[in-house]
Amino acid sequence: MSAAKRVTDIGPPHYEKFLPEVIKKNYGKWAYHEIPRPGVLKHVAESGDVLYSVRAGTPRLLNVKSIRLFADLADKYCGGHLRFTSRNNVEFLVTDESKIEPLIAELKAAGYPVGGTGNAISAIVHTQGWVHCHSAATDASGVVKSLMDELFPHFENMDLPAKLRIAFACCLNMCGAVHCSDIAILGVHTKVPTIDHANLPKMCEIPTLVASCPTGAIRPATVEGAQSITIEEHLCMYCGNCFTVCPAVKINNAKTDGLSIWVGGKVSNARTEPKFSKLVIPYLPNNPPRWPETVQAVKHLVEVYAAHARKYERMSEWVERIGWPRFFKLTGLPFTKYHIDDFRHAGETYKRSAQLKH
Amino acid sequence: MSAAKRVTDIGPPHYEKFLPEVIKKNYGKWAYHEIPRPGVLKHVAESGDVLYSVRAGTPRLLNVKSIRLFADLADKYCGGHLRFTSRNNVEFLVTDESKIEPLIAELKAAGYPVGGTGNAISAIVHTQGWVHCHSAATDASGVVKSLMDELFPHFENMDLPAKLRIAFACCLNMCGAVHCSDIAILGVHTKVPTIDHANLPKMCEIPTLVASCPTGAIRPATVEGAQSITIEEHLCMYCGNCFTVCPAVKINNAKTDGLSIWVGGKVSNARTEPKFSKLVIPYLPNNPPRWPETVQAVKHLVEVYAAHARKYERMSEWVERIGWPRFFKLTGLPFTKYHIDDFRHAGETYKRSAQLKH
Amino acid sequence: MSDNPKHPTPLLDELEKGPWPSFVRELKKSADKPVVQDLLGQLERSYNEKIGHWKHGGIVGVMGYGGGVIGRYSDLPDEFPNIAHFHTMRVNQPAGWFYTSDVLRKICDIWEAHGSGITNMHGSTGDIILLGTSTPELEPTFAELTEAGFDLGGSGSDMRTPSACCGPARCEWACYDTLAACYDFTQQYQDELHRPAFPYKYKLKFAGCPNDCVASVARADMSFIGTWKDDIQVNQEEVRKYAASGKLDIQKDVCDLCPTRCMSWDGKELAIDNSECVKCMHCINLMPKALKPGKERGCTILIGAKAPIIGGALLSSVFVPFIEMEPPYSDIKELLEAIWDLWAEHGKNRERVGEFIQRVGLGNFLEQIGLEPVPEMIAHPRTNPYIFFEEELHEQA
Amino acid sequence: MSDNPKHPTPLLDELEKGPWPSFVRELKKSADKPVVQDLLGQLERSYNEKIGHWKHGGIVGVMGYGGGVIGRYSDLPDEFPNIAHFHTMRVNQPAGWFYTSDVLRKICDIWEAHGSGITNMHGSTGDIILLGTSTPELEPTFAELTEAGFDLGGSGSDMRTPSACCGPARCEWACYDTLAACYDFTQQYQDELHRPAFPYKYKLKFAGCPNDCVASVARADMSFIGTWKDDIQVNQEEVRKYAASGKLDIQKDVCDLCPTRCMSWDGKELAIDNSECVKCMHCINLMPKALKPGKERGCTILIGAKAPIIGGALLSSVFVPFIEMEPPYSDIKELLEAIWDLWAEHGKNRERVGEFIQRVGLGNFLEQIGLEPVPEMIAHPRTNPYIFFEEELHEQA
Ligand code: SRM
Ligand code: SRM
Ligand code: SRM
Ligand code: SRM
Ligand code: SF4
Ligand code: SF4
Ligand code: SF4
Ligand code: SF4
Ligand code: SF4
Ligand code: SF4
Ligand code: SF4
Ligand code: SF4
Repeated sequence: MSAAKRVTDIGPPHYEKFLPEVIKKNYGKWAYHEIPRPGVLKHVAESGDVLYSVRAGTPRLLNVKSIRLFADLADKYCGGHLRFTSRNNVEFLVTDESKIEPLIAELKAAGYPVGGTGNAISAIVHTQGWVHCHSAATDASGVVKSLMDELFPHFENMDLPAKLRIAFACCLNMCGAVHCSDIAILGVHTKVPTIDHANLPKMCEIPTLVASCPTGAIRPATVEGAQSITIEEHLCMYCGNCFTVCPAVKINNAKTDGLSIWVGGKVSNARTEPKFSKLVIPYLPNNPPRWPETVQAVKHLVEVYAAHARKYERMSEWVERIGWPRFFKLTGLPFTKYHIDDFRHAGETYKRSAQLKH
Repeated sequence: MSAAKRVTDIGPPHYEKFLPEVIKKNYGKWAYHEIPRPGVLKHVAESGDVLYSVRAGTPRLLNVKSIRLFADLADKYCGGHLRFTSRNNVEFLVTDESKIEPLIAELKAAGYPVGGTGNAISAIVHTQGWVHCHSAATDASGVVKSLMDELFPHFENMDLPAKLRIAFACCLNMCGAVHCSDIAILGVHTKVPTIDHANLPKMCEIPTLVASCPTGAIRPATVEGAQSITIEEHLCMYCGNCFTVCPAVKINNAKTDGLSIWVGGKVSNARTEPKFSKLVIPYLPNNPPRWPETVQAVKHLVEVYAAHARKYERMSEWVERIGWPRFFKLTGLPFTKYHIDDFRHAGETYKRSAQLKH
Repeated sequence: MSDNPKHPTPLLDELEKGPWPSFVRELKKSADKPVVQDLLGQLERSYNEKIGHWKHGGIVGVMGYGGGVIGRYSDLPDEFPNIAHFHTMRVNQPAGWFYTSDVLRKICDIWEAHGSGITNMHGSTGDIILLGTSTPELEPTFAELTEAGFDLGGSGSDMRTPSACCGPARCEWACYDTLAACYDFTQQYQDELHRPAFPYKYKLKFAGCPNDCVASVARADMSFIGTWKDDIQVNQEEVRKYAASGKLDIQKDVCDLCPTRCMSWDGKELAIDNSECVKCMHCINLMPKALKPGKERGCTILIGAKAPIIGGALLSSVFVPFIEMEPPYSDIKELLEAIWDLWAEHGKNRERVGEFIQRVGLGNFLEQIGLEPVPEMIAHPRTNPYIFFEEELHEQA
Repeated sequence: MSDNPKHPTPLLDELEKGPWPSFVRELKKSADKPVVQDLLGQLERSYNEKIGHWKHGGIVGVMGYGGGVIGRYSDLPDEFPNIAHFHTMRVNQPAGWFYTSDVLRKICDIWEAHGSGITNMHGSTGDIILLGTSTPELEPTFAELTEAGFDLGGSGSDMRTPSACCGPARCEWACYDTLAACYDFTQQYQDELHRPAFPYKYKLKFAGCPNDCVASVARADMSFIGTWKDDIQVNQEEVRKYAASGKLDIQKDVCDLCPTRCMSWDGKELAIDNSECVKCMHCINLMPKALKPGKERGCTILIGAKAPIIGGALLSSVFVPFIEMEPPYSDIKELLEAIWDLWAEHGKNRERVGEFIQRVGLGNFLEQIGLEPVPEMIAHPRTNPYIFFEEELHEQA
């Protein structure tokens, strides 16, 4: 077909097409909500109308066959109306209360559990991993599946002091809110990249490559007569940004790639301001298919938090109340030089007062 | 005399020589203190012994004749025992309560008022200014004298919500705790320094000079054949550090040197952690002998603080409670781009949340 | 293993066990498809070797678009020929991720016909992710998608697919219409979305209130966070009911956790000093039946969030403290375009707007786009004395 | 003006008025002295012209010392010959600034004979400042000072004159003997004090408790701040008296202002959860008769405070969370010397230790001087993922 006839730039369909009657009617006129049971939100409109949202967990990676299954369930129980959430759960928009039970039953039977509402652990926001990305230090879907299997009771029950948001990213690009999560799992490269000098000049722009390094570790150099680069090993902290801009620099390493754990990030403005996650475990081995070290570490963090935090206290709020020294004591995690910031604003993270608990 | 016979490295005399009996006896065994009246501290020992410290203000710049006067008063009223404070007040160490009244009377008569204790304004920590330093953007003693004349009631009466610490420095070297004071007055240069190319090579080390610039504004250059430097005007923020290391670079400027006002610094760990002072007035003219603009600005800040702060709230604690937007509203001070940090860690000072008062 | 004759997957099979839905099971639902068989095979290989097997993505896409497709190639094309190409198509989701069964089936049919039949619902930015197809299939897929009323999302140095929380459609706290705004900005800037012309990516996210359910403050170059100006609406009767219910200790759970402690509770009445309220939502979150945001609603616009590469992660910072969100959002679009112009001209390659602002200085940035500095934009004024004074200062004084 | 025949001082005369003691009057007390007449004259000139008239100080000093004297020269030596030289001598004060009348008179006599008779009591670092003499007078003045038992303080790139709060001599809250420590360190490091051999200045300040009455956290490369480990000593009877006195609202003024809110007051007993107490002193400050620091006392050592030049001002940061302060302070001196060695070897010219630590990284710094990192040293762990992993990490895991 000729470019002229091609339809382009139409943008997404208008959302209104997909809204159920009850929403169109009560749009912007919702009065309040309740959570009658885990995974079910009850929104009541000023008009008195009621909307039940039944939230089910998914692996995010979905086969079209499963999406068709969701479509069929939506037809059967809620006039074909459903949505997905910002954390990749699916929500069925039900008006007839009596349909909730059977819907939940069918979802469970099909392997899609209902939950994730209120003070629970919802789905883990994650990324591509070995399923689709070239930068991945580890797999995403596999780590997330292993974690959620272990944390599952907290998805089905609202038994935590507050929401506990967990996120995963497979490399420092951090596709997702890893840098601001209650608990974050981050894939890390831990070795200086290798350079394919033969192909580098063909494949990459050397100035861009040099500029890509946060620590200025990359220097232009002539290697065996050809234009290429060298990496000052002592300046490299393995961020992989050079690899992102130049395929001839290889960052992936089967032996030394691994995972790190971060806690105390937050996005909402509720009570306390949004915050970044902080490093608590610098390195855990990359151990498929179930990553037991990572799963146990995260589970332990959730348990210590659940046992000590006050009601309504997010992970970050709990840690700030008790202080980092006590956090490391309670969790039994070793504190090392890796935990001490040494990047651009490092000095801002030093403790600059005598206010200490002894 | 020959170097051999010279006495050196004896260090300061041992403090014990100068302690009154009551202190030697109760050293480390003080039970509590009271402030019976402004300028008088009453320390009671576990033994029941009592020590009264009568605190008088001084200009810090003292003629030996005045020091002799203090010595005579000490002999007359407290066995010759006196000390100076970390804010340059003089304290007479009295054991006989009946001596307090007459001592205070004689001090006042001699022009040395008693006060500065408790929730008051004590002496202004300050620096050399035109009396002795080469870097001074303004005079120190004159500004301080003008300020204290105006703030005087707050020295003699403990009528403020908390201690109010004021400091002055005559240039960005900040000799004193200007960077951590409730209110700080800082002399500022505001024009790019001029260069004496003729003498520069003789007088200064060019590498040291280049390295001295925080913003890298200084470049080595050959001027009229001779080795010298140039200053990238747009990179210069007039800190004067180049002048400190090289006399051939002139920073003082009669027309454009001036004063800036800072608030919300703090040193103690009481309640809140120590903090830096923040810029509130970027520039006021250098107006001897009484600097009326500066005096009025500081007086206004003290009054707004005194009127709005809660009991025991230091300036910084008050501002943090109400927030900077309201501070600028209440004081009526204009907020400009000069107030927004643009140095190394500027981004850390941006407001990174939606928690706002509207 | 029998269910994937071509490549045994003993390690992946482990991940079919356990209560959480299994992505392996999702893949195996198409174990009959050669492309999925090879995907499973290569993935098992990665699990064995602890390393990925994807090559750097080349530039592929649909005619006239610079974004929307992520090129991906296997580095083991001989062993896994069916995923030699395995490109992702990013399809712009409907605002708020609302669907009907019919429209979902349409997308499924298209993707089963032209691609792997594997998706992500959704990608972190918000798109529908169609995972894995070959270069020749891109155009036909695109044609059928547009016919079905869908279009591609962003990738590369363009405006990325905006996203929004469900907002007024399904939430009582929405302070503006997040869906309307998200749709309007997406439509208005189709060219910026499809044809990368910026120094780097630019993301917009719309959250209806300070709970920020789309994590906009962490992930958007421009975050639109709903808020209000006037007093929180209080239904004292309902407050008393919460107190009576015993589920809530109004003093401890509500008042004492208020960041500004601007509430007091005498057992009968909840008093709020709204002048001190920072609109954090906590009290409202705890008592949805009793409290509501005020009536003068709008949003706070924040700017510059991003992930760590390269200067370290940033949260968005306040740009416009309060503005009403009324279509056609002309003032906001003017600002947005002023920012894009300035950034496009002076931004470095791969420099996000948040990094750009820090490099040139927020004060200069505001001056350039013609916005007055206000103290709401900062946590506190500068503490260092390194001030770039300008001439006019001496005149003023 | 008649009182200063040589140079009329109409502007300075203005500063003789007003209730606060006048430095001009101090100067005029020696209006008969030519040196002071010229000082007044040049100062009046500065007030007129709004600019200083001192030249850059050259290197002057006493034999064998590299510090203690600040050379100063007038740039108008012809008009003001008596201040052509106008050097400052920094004389090391007795710890805590305690004096007797006799010793003060001795200093006055020496300075009247050999210098301007003008002083600062004291300089910001703590020294007795003898303001203004000529090069030939330096040695004789020094000889008489040492005979009187005094010595010079620091200047230049040396250990600067340490200072201390009055501590146990006159304060019930001193958690260690600030005067003893200040004296001991000063004596031990006379060579470092008098012979500059560091990259830049190094300051020590001793404060007996977290009130930090010598502003050590803001102004000392090494701050010794007294603190305690065990429980605050409470006299409940006295607490009740404070409550009864009506001067204090225990709940509002004391409990509610505690940073960790670890106190509760039921009208009879003040309960403190000491495990949460951060030793801020607030409650003790408000009720000196009722509360006292605990009995297990020592200090927190912080490191690296400085003024802005050149990387921006720094507050000290925690270096040793808690240590007992017992003579001869061997552990601390070992640490101090390890720091000096490392900094002397690797520090850049004019790089304060606080800047040095930030440049090399606190973690590496600790490793070099052989101190274990502990979480008390930081406000929070790193938020950026730019970690320099070392080999041993992979083995451990
Ligand atoms: C459906 C969803 C928005 C959407 O358009 O998709 C949503 C919906 C609601 N959020 Fe949210 N939030 C959603 C993602 C978020 C996020 C973003 C994220 O997790 O990445 C946040 C920020 C999290 C953070 O701070 O790290 C978020 C922070 C909140 C908060 C603040 C919680 C806190 O105390 O910090 C509330 C208030 C509350 O729950 O009391 C809230 C409250 C709500 C309410 C109760 C709003 C309402 O009245 O309807 C909704 C049900 C919450 C629940 O699940 O219990 N929502 N909410 C998202 C569901 C994600 C999921 O599937 O689990
Ligand atoms: C004499 C002196 C120490 C010395 O060895 O010279 C001293 C002595 C006392 N200080 Fe101090 N402080 C002295 C400088 C300081 C400084 C340093 C400074 O100002 O540069 C500070 C830190 C100020 C800051 O944070 O910016 C300081 C912060 C305090 C505090 C904490 C106040 C607060 O709430 O932040 C207290 C507690 C109080 O006053 O309740 C305190 C309390 C005291 C007590 C009550 C201690 C005691 O029990 O004896 C003494 C009388 C205070 C008074 O004047 O009311 N002292 N005090 C200093 C007198 C300076 C002067 O002449 O005014
Ligand atoms: C698909 C997705 C992850 C996912 O599984 O959901 C993704 C995948 C990639 N991201 Fe991302 N990013 C995705 C959301 C994000 C987010 C989250 C968001 O948008 O809310 C972030 C953090 C927020 C931000 O923008 O800073 C994010 C920060 C990055 C970065 C770092 C950007 C930075 O300024 O720090 C890169 C590196 C780059 O751009 O070269 C990156 C680059 C990439 C690339 C293109 C890899 C590369 O080196 O070029 C990945 C392609 C993977 C693949 O083969 O499909 N991705 N990326 C998300 C997009 C799906 C969608 O359109 O809905
Ligand atoms: C005399 C005194 C001010 C006063 O009037 O009290 C003083 C005077 C000078 N200081 Fe200072 N500083 C004095 C205490 C301080 C303090 C406060 C303190 O020590 O507690 C500071 C801030 C704390 C700190 O050390 O950072 C201070 C920070 C500086 C700096 C900036 C150092 C930095 O790292 O940022 C300089 C610049 C330099 O060293 O070249 C400096 C340089 C100077 C010079 C030597 C000027 C110069 O460029 O070389 C001044 C000589 C003036 C003169 O002609 O007498 N002075 N200087 C103080 C010393 C008296 C004493 O020994 O007791
Ligand atoms: S986080 Fe890294 S590896 Fe994972 S999808 Fe994003 S860019 Fe790829
Ligand atoms: S991995 Fe990162 S730090 Fe290392 S060379 Fe590449 S860009 Fe630089
Ligand atoms: S602040 Fe500056 S001008 Fe004042 S004494 Fe110190 S160095 Fe000299
Ligand atoms: S004044 Fe400061 S900023 Fe300007 S050139 Fe000199 S050192 Fe650099
Ligand atoms: S951000 Fe606010 S308005 Fe939007 S869904 Fe969350 S709570 Fe509701
Ligand atoms: S919204 Fe937040 S700040 Fe405002 S009253 Fe409620 S809890 Fe307090
Ligand atoms: S610092 Fe503490 S011990 Fe020293 S004088 Fe001040 S209050 Fe007393
Ligand atoms: S010292 Fe400070 S932290 Fe400790 S109990 Fe008293 S007020 Fe609270």
